[in-house]
Amino acid sequence: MDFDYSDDQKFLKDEARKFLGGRCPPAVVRGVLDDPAKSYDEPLWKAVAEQGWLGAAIAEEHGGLGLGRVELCAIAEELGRAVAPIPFASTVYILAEAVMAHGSDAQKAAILPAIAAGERIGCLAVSEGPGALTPSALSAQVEGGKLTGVKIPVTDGDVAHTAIVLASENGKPGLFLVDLTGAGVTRETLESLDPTRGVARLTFDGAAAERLGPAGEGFDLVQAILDRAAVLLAFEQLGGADRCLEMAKEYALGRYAFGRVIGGYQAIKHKLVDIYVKNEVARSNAYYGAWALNASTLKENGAPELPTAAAAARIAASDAFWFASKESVQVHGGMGFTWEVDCHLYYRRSRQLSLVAGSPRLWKERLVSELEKKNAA
Amino acid sequence: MDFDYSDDQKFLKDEARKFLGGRCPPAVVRGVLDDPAKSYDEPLWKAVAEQGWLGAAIAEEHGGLGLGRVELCAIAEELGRAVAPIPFASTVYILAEAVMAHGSDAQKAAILPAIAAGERIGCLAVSEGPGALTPSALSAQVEGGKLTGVKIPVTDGDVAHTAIVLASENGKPGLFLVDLTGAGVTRETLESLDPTRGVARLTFDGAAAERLGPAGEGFDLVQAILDRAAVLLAFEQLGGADRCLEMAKEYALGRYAFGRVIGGYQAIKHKLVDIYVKNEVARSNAYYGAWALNASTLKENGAPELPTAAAAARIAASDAFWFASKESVQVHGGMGFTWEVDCHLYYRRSRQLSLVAGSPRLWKERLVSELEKKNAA
Amino acid sequence: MDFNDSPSEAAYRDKARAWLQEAAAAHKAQHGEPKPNTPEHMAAAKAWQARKADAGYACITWPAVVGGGGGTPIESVIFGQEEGKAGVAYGYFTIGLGMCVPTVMAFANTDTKKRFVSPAVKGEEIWCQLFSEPAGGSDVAALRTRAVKDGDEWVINGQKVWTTGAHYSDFGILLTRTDVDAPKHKGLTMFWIDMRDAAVECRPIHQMSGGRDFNEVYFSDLRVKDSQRLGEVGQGWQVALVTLMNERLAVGGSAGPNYREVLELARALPGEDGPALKNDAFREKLADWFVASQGLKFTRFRTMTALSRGQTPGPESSIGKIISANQLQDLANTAVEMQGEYGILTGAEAAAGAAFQQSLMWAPGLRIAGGTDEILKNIIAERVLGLPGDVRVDKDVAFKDIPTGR
Amino acid sequence: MDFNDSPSEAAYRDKARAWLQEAAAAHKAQHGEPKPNTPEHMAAAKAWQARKADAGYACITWPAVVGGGGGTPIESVIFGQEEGKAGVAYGYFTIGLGMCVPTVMAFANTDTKKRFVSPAVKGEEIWCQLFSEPAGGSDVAALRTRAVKDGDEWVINGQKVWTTGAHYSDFGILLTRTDVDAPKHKGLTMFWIDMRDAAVECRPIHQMSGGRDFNEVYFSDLRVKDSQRLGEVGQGWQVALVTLMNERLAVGGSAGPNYREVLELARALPGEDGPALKNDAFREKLADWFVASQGLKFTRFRTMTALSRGQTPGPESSIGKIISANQLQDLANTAVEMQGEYGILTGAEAAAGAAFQQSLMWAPGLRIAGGTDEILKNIIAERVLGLPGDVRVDKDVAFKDIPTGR
Repeated sequence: MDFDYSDDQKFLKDEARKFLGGRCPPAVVRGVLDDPAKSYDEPLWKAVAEQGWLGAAIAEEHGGLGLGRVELCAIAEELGRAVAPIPFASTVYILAEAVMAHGSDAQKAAILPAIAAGERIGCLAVSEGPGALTPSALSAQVEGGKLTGVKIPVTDGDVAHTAIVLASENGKPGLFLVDLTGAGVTRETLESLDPTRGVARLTFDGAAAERLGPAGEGFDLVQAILDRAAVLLAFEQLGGADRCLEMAKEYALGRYAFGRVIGGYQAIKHKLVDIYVKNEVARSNAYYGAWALNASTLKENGAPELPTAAAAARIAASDAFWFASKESVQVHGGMGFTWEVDCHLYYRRSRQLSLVAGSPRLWKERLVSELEKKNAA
Repeated sequence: MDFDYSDDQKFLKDEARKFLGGRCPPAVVRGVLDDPAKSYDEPLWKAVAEQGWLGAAIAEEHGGLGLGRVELCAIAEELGRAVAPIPFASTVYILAEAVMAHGSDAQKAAILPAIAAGERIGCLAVSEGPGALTPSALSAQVEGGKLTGVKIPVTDGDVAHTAIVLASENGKPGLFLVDLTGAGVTRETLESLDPTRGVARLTFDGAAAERLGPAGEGFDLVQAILDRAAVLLAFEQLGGADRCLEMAKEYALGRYAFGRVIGGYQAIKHKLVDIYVKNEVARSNAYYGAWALNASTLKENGAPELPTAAAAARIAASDAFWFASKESVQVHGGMGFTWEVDCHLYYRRSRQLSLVAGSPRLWKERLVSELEKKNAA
Repeated sequence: MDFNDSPSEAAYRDKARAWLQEAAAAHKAQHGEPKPNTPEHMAAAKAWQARKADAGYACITWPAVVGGGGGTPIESVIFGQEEGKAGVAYGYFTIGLGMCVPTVMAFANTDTKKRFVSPAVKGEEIWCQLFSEPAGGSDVAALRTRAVKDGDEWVINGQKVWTTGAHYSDFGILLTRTDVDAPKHKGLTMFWIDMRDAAVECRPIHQMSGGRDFNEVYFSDLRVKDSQRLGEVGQGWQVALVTLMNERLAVGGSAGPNYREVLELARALPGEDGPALKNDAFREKLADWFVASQGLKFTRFRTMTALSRGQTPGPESSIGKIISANQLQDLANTAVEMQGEYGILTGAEAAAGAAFQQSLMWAPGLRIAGGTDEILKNIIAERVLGLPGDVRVDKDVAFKDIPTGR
Repeated sequence: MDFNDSPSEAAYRDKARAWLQEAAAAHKAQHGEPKPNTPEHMAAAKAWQARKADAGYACITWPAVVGGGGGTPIESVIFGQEEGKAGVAYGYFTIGLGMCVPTVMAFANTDTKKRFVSPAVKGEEIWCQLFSEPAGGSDVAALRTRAVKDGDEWVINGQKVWTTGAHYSDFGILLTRTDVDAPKHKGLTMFWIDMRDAAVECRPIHQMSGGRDFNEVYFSDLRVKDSQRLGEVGQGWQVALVTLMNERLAVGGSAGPNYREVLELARALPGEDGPALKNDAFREKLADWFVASQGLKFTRFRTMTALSRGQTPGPESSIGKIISANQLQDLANTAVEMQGEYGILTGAEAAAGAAFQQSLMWAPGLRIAGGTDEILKNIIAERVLGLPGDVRVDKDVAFKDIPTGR
């Protein structure tokens, strides 16, 4: 039993922090935020590819580094801390992981090396409108290998090369890989709460679609994909929450009111402790999730702990990042409400990360369903 | 428009406070708390009857004072503040109000004067076990005017003379008045979270039962009875919550830590403000409830505002009293956790008052159902 | 306790409603519905205010002699309710008429009052309040804007921040430091100033919400006459407290969508099993929001009753912003999360016209503006509950000697 | 990160489990299941502790030479998990072995250590910790129990409060004031004392929960030898800090029903529409409780890992009680309210053996004992986050001159 990063993993994480400190300071994030034409920072994306991060968890035979998922979690934590404006989650946590878990050998060979090389951006196209998407409401259709329908919103859909699309075929939901650079695809960039990440409407009109995973199991496959992504996203959220606490603490130690630093007032002290407590709960759940995720990639039938561990990691991390980002604004007072101070980058990203792979409410329901089963057994 | 007690009502309330200050100090409450054989304080009950409070809202023709419901709310607020250990709620808010609203002339003539004279204690017997009681689960039965079944728990059931019992007759739920001093009734006093109020198991075996209100509408009648009681209970809760705030404030101003009164530390100051804020929200909702209750007694078909107003008053007051009673213990520190300090009298009573007429969760559901209807209309 | 109108209140309400119906129709016919933050919007607002003043519906509780309505606080509440239903309301005058002009009325000489009160009531001139500074924040009295006496004039230099509406205001009340050797609260003096003076520069602040509703205001050798002084030299803090007390009394409406709007959203939104409105967890939240909103509304009404009875209302109304700002943030976030991934959208496609997303970005400011949650709790603790103030290291110390970390 | 046992850990677990199975069976055969707070229960506890010590499972991380197990922190966690499953556990030794004896080991002379450590490990002698006083509370160092030097002895008078297990303890560590002219933290001295001395009187405290788990302890001319001193005269606060640091490391289990128990209650309880477990609002709470409980469990594990790696664990573990005490109160209250009117019952009829009602009455104490929520937040803010302490008016002031309101 060992409940922390190993020394090697810590080294990797420290290096990642240094790297992002140089390549992804707030100015880079703001470069994407302030420019409506930009959905991500291309130089950073290339640099990250060169670091090998895109293929960190991809097997060496597919051009990756062949590291474990815990190493990928360490990278995710640092990306979250830096609010990195790149389609890393869509590409690595979702497309690469989905293909590794559910793709055919041919799909693996076609997609994974391209991801590792930084030449393939991915996205997940499930949503068709506000609220829950139920099997009966699913309107995207595949017939004869051709996809028709509208997906909105699709995170990173405006810059991705390959989409995983949930659509029905023969009246049953399935997952499909679609080349977004091919014919029959129209994309439109949309405005969002977090302009440092791209969001699009994808309209398919006879686009070529190739099935990913078994037929008819689309919703289960989406859940399996999100289970994995949830753990990695939790580390991004944790990294962001930690940075919010740091920023708030630094400000509270430098700002004077009534002749004392505001960090000396219990209202501020205890607020920072509340953030700290949530962050530690998130960290511990995330670590367990990382272990379960990694274990699931090492076993034939995955790890039975993953659904519960992923849900707990995601719930704790979503809660922590939301709380940290909003209370960090509060500690910064009026300054925190300005565009020029970085608090809102985290506030926006916390919303993006909570919304992108199922809201906390859905994960709570999933978690309790699992507990119900487990306890009944 | 006028959103406060009138001067006359304030005078009545001040007098009630003075009276209870003399007749119902904590020692009287503890007299019931510490004596397993006592379910209420009889001298206090008699004194309250002599004050005319039991018949405050009962018409003069039935031996009451014929005051309005707002006056009764003022008395309720003071009773709550004093944690009065008497079956006032069961008798006045429930039995008297129910008979006034739903009783026949004969029932009114038989019951109301006895209540006003302090000779009749009431109770409401609905629950048959833990959790919700649904029509299909209702097991108490009336056949040929004879009641059979078990009701547990019944607040004040161990000392009451008359019970309002929910039971089915001809397969449909109805309400019945039962003389608990008659044949076919067994009662057993039970242990409870708040020993300053009596709780019993009532076993009926062919007890004489007389219908109250129309046949087949038992569940609706219970709700109508609880709508009225909820407003009056909200004032008891408000009075208790206010007293908790006072006690906590007094303690915080007298207790020193690190050379300063603890009331000077923001952690304590802001906690007391949190109590204050909840109490004010509860007060404002209670006032609206008092008006709606009073209006409902003046109109033929009641006031349409009552269900929403009663629910809001009860939710706000339950929340305020729970919060005030538990945080008052916290402000008192170790002393607050002792038997000898009065905090736990309020902590216990806050639980009793939240549980006795439908938990806050049920009232929230009721409130939202009303809002749903109102907005749809 | 009577939540119904008395006969005379009912009559007032009928009259107001009838007037509003006609006036709003005439107003809309003339001005249409211009976009906020445009000159046309401002023109419409001024016209509406003038129309109200003519009919005695502007500043209802003020005496008729200064242009007010000569009415009661309850009448003011009634008119506010009806005006809300009529769908015509503008926010430009709230600070001036709620805070600045009352301060002018309390401290200015007769000529100044004559000059300013009536035009303000009629909406001809707009006022702003210049207190907050970068170094001040929650600690308003730590301000550094200097006013130095020069003959019969004062020369003012410094910077204010978070000034609502500075860019469209004609006049402002300005709190300055006139003595740096006195303890912090004792070296302040208040003036009224002309916002159009060339020595006054407004720069809008870019907020995290994207908008620019507030300003930085810079003073570079702004010269004002000593007759523009409000209150005595060194008494500025006492004058400011009157302004801030009026701020508490300025009854504010809700600042965004409330339970009603989110109920409608949930009714329309698909959940996993029927509409999202069916979810019990959401329903409990909805109940809590309703109860808190009603609680605040009736608490404001209680304040009005106290005023009507000639009593000084307590600062109960300070509980308003603590609750409403936090509730707005929670409600908006719940509404956005309820939409799932779609909740991220803020453009033309956004559900409910992106009202919840906008509130989500605005609520953090609401929790800070006009006193942070923490400062308001201190105020309630000390002024309502009578708890001791924080240990102060900045009392009885010359302002220039107070630690600032710089 | 590996939440599975390593091969050697698995072997340790197997061995421990095998031993526990046999030992627990033998223990139960001999002692039955006596009622808590009876002499039989105490005898059983002591026998179990002796059995563990014999097998090297008492004080697993302590060296074998003092009677410990000579094992690793992770082994200690493993044994704790397995002991929990075996259903044999007693709380009498936690404070002595977790806090008092480590203090003795750190500060006593060799003879004293030899005399006390081994009997404590074997469960032959029980220790209690005598720090809190009525006037102290959160401010432990404000204690007034006086120790006055008299030749080679000290004479002690005063009163302690909230002493867990004083009535069944054999020895205690006692923090006293030996100098009232020194500033508060500098006039303290620590001793070990014999709790059976006639000059020591224990009076149980009647708690709001009805139980009597704590004591007031009075000292009337209690004479102790100077050799019973732990640490230097005037250094008592430093000694106490070591005790309190060990308190943080004493890994505590949960203090009442948790998500599992309330899930089972809700499964069995009728709601308005199927079992109460179907209610979404309850389900969200359940998820939150699970996540927090797991978070705390794994946070304790992270502390163990730090210890295993030879690092000093941070005070992350202080987050434990803040979360768990508040959660217990909320969980118990939810479980009680879920039962409706029936939730009021606490006797033989009560659902789930009244476990939730008992927790509801116990939780307020848990939020206070061993440091209130507020004090723990101060500690985390200052020691973990490095934020400044409160402004202190009691530093560098002679103890007798500090304001106390008396």
